[in-house]
Amino acid sequence: MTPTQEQEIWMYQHMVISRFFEESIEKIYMEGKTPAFNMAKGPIPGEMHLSNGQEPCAVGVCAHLNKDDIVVSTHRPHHVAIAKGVDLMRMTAEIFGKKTGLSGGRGGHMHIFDANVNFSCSGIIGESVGVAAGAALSRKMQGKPGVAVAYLGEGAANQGAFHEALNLASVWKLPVVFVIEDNAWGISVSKQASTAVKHNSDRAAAYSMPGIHISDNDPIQIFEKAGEAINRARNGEGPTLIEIETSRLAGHFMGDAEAYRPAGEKEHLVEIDPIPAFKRRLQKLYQWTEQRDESLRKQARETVEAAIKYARDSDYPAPEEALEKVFV
Amino acid sequence: MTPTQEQEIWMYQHMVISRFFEESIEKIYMEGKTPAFNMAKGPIPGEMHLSNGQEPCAVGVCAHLNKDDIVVSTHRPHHVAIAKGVDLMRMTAEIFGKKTGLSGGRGGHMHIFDANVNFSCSGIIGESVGVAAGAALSRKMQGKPGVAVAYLGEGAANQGAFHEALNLASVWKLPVVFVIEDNAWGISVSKQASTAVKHNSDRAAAYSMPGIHISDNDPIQIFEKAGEAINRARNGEGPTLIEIETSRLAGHFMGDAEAYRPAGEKEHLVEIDPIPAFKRRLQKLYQWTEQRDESLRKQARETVEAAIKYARDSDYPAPEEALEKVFV
Amino acid sequence: MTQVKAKERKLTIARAMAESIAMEMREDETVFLMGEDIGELGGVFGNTRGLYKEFGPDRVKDTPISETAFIGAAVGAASDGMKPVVELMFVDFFGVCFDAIYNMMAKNTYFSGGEVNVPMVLMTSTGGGYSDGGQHSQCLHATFAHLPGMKVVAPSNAYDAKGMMTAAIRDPNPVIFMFHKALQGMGWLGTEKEAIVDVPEQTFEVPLGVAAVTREGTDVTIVGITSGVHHGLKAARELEQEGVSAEVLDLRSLVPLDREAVLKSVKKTGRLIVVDEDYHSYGMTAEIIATVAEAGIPMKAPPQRVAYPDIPIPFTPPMEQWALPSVEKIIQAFEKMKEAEV
Amino acid sequence: MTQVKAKERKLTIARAMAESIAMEMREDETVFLMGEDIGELGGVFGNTRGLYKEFGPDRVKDTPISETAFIGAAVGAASDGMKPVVELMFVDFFGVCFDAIYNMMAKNTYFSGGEVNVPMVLMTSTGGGYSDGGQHSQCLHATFAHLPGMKVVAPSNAYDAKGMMTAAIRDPNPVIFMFHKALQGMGWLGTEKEAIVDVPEQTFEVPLGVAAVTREGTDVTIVGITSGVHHGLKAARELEQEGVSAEVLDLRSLVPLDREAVLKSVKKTGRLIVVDEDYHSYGMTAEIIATVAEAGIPMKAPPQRVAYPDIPIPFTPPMEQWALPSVEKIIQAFEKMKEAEV
Ligand SMILES: Cc1ncc(C[n+]2csc(CCOP(=O)(O)OP(=O)(O)O)c2C)c(N)n1
Ligand SMILES: Cc1ncc(C[n+]2csc(CCOP(=O)(O)OP(=O)(O)O)c2C)c(N)n1
Ligand SMILES: [Mg+2]
Ligand SMILES: [Mg+2]
Repeated sequence: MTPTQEQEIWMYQHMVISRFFEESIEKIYMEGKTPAFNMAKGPIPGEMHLSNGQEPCAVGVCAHLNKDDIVVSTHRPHHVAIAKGVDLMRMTAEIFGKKTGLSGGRGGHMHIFDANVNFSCSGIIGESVGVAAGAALSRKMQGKPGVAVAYLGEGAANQGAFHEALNLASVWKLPVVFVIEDNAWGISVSKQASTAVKHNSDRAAAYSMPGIHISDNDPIQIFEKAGEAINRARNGEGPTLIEIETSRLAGHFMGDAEAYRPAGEKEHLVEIDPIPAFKRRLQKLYQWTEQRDESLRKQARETVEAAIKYARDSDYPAPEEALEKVFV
Repeated sequence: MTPTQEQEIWMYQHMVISRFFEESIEKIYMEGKTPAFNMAKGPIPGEMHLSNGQEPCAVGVCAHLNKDDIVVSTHRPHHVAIAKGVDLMRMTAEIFGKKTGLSGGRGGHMHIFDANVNFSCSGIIGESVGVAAGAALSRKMQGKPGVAVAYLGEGAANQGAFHEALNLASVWKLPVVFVIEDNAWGISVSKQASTAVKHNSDRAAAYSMPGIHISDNDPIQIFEKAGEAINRARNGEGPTLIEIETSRLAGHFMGDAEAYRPAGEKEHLVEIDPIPAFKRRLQKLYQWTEQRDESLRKQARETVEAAIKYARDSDYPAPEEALEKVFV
Repeated sequence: MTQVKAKERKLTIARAMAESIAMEMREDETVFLMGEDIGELGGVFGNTRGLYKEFGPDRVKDTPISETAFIGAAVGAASDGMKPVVELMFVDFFGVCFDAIYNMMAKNTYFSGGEVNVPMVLMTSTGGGYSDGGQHSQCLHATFAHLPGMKVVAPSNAYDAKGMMTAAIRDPNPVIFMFHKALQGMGWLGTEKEAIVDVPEQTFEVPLGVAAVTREGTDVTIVGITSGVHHGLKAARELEQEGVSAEVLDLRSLVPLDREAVLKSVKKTGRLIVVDEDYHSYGMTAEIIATVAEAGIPMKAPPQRVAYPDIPIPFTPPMEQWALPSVEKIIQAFEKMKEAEV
Repeated sequence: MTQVKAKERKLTIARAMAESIAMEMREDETVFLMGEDIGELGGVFGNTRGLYKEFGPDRVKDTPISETAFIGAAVGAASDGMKPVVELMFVDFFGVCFDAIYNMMAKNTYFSGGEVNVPMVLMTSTGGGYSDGGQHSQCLHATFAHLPGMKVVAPSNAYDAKGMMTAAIRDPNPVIFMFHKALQGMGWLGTEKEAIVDVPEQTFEVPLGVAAVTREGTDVTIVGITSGVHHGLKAARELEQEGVSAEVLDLRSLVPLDREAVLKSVKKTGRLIVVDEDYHSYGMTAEIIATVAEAGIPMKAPPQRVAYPDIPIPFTPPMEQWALPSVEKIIQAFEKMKEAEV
């Protein structure tokens, strides 16, 4: 299963949008937080987990999904949300805590819900897997089309929820795909120091499901393997576990000094940044000119800037609205 | 690693004691509970999980352990407690809720603690594994001898705690052995209906530890495999997962109508009852005469009866003692 | 009332719950069940009996012993148009799966600004008194009621059980439905006979969040939930012998809490006893007493609580029975109030 | 006091905690640490900084993201002669591992009749105010304090933090040690300056279960814990401007709860405001008010609570700041009481 040129450009485009988005958020996040870094300050307060480097995991999988399919992501959700087609205006407004945000500012960056495209995420490690299994069960029971994809980090694969949900999904043969974004770190703790197995994909055998290991942070490989897994799910052949070795280019969250990184790691990751690499691929295969590239980037920048302008221009909700939407 | 004659007889003896014990408890449990079964009534109120049929799992493992080693068992703990050398008088008194019980009646049958022989158990599925890993860590840190053994049911192997503790034990290379008593049922739900893998021992690969499957409810095989695992732990070579296919001869708990069992299953299990089988082995190998057998059984019966008499004769604690021992 | 004798049909809470679930399942294809031993076995506490036979394994799903997974899955299914009714066999087991309950089930509606609803019911057994030990006998009312985003209800009789279960399934919000084992009508757990009452065959709802005046009175208000209501009613009858008129209020719901009903009764009686089988401190009894104190209602005597002491629940009957709320303790509490007035 | 100026050494709570742990680790080989990112990183909230360097990876153990496993392991190690100090990074994460905490850590002493002790400390961060959203900003005081078998303490300043941590590590019982992020002295979380106080270099204990009168007064008692104490102190200073003398009580410990200290103060003042950043209903504020109501202390006005509303914690600053307890809300509560007296 290889992507068409159109799909490749779609993937590139969404990686670029995502990267622009994160770079913009990164800058705006620091507004008001200098000289003394204080999380509570500025237009984007609170924790901020950027996804720079992990874009291939988002686009390679979501290229196969449509609006009806379900995606449940993590505390590091922006790239996946963008690839899944979440309303970028309302998502940005949510991150800014504005009234026009997806939840009117109640959720924030770790709680992005867009019911229109069946996207959600959550802040506690390992929460995605059970929810995705349940959504897959719902589709199976209702006989409605759609598969579910759960994203999780490699750190989350040591959380009990992972074990329980994968077993359940396999026993009930649910149309769900579990995608581990292995960025080698859970905050400051390395995968090696925390995980008894080299590849979490090997754990799939414990649930009698296929386990796919992707050692390259390469959208094409991800596209191929994820496509097969999603097809299996669509055909009623049950769940798959995929682990992708990806890169966390930023700190765990904004403000992370990253002293725990071995010397040279960061530089190496920048060298193998998947976005320039994918651009080179397009250039090689599809006469991807600098002009086309600039035009795609310009569009991407405009998309992001429009979303940020929307967020900035929107009003804050009234404080008392905090009391609404606890129950419906 | 094969058992000596002495060890074989020790195993047989403790299986017999355990079986007598359960049979006695079974009878006494029903006192006061007829004609209308009411759990609150009689000298032994509350839930009662008997271990008939699972004795080989207890003796085959515990034959390798001494007082210093740690065992953490489950809601179905009697056979293991007996094999580990728990004070039978005080354990029985505990089950009767007497002042002379191990905790003075506070714990009951699912909460047997005997600090003298490092035995404990608990009523929530999957609790044993973390505690055993921690005790193993303690020994490793203190440089004190002793390994830890966690028992759990095959149903518990689908609980998140299992996954987390096995990963932790492997990453930290702890001297601990995880023993799954696979009696094919979690209350009324079969292993097959609940477990994505045929043998839980295959899940050991997910933690890079050896996984041993024992398909016979045979003390000798268990002795051999457990001995190797315990030696590995004693030698600092890390944890092992063992799964034993055993038999639950009784209901899940007393009062279980067992309508969910397929026809003929119970009869088959009685046919392959490990205790008569082991007696035949002794007869074949060690001139085990009816006379020796009768004398061992008599002793066993006396041991159990003495414990029951002790429990019956003991006083109940004063109600207000309920307020003590919350803190020390 | 004097004409044809209305057909009486007494049900246990277990049967009333099962009946309500069955009726909703017949009407609404999106209603389904998950839990441990709820299939062929019909639930350890009988409240799913018959459902497997009628609806089959696709809609009545036995689960692995994986509470985090299947409650998490219920959240996912509920957010996708289904209405799961899930069972946590004993409330005491919440510790292995509370994240799925309190951080997702309860909060996703809010986090999504009301755009994603989580219409599910989590039913779970509570209570002790039959020597099941400290991990199988708790009530944990306040543990659930303290945390925002979930309704928390608990019936004291079969009529309410049916009507509240129906209301819970139809509610677009997540509902914790607690049933007390001793009221369940399962002989082997002992049976509070007064929980077995006449239940209409047709479907009906008892609104969630409305307390019931189970017995009217003027001298003292006894507030309780589940087992506490029955202790209260029995105490009220004893007090009547002594010429004391006790009003008994069945909260039925901890969230939403019907504070008005409490205040109204206490305004009338000027005396308050709160009964709860959950732990004493930081619990329901304190919430009720604080509600009355904040309202500044003039009291004839300081309010009293009869709750479970702050100890793990002991196994042995002498200790456990002594620690439980009881009619005697309620009478004593009343006497203490009278003394305080002297 | 006029002689040589005593050497002042102001510490943050983070540093005071780390110092206490280090001193205990030096004295007692059985003390060790487990948690996420407590090693080289020194803890997300700084309270383990320096320990990895001094004691190395064998005694300062970074764990996988497996709270059930490592807290369960702490129970096993504590029962076997060790004294684990473990960190649950945010108290909000308790839902994935509460069984190990409340059903084993807290109850094993009782279940064993006191023969197996579980001398461990579980330290965990609480509190919001910096827009970390509804799964990273809670206090959950009552969630822990409601359940028997564990001590629950929470300092409001660095002196108490050091002394209480030392007492907690030495305590033969399990202790939950809650530290509020905004008091931690980490600049990036904002910093309550008054939590940074002089702390002796030598080792000392602050006994667990004893409240502190942080400020004496005669007109109203303000009861709080952690952030609530600081709101109370600031409100007291404002009230002083208006000629009102407020007494501020720092509970410091929820279990054991120093009810006597509360009663003593309220007997004197006849007015009570309870401040808590934990949720309003079924919480600490109700427990304190009920304690006073039960005691029948004559009050000049109904007691008031200033607590977090019963809503998931919203992310956006306008909503979150509005929902938090504050000096203004305390002043308003006082004014409401004065009106009620008129
Ligand atoms: C149950 C739980 N434990 C701990 C945390 C704190 N935490 C947030 S992100 C994180 C690291 C997660 O690592 P991983 O799953 O690899 O995802 P990544 O951050 O690398 O994307 C941790 C420990 C949490 N949110 N939930
Ligand atoms: C977390 C949890 N969930 C459910 C239960 C109820 N329960 C008690 S025993 C049991 C079955 C356990 O099966 P298994 O682990 O195979 O042990 P067995 O009873 O067969 O010895 C269940 C579901 C429990 N005690 N704890
Ligand atoms: Mg990671
Ligand atoms: Mg079993």
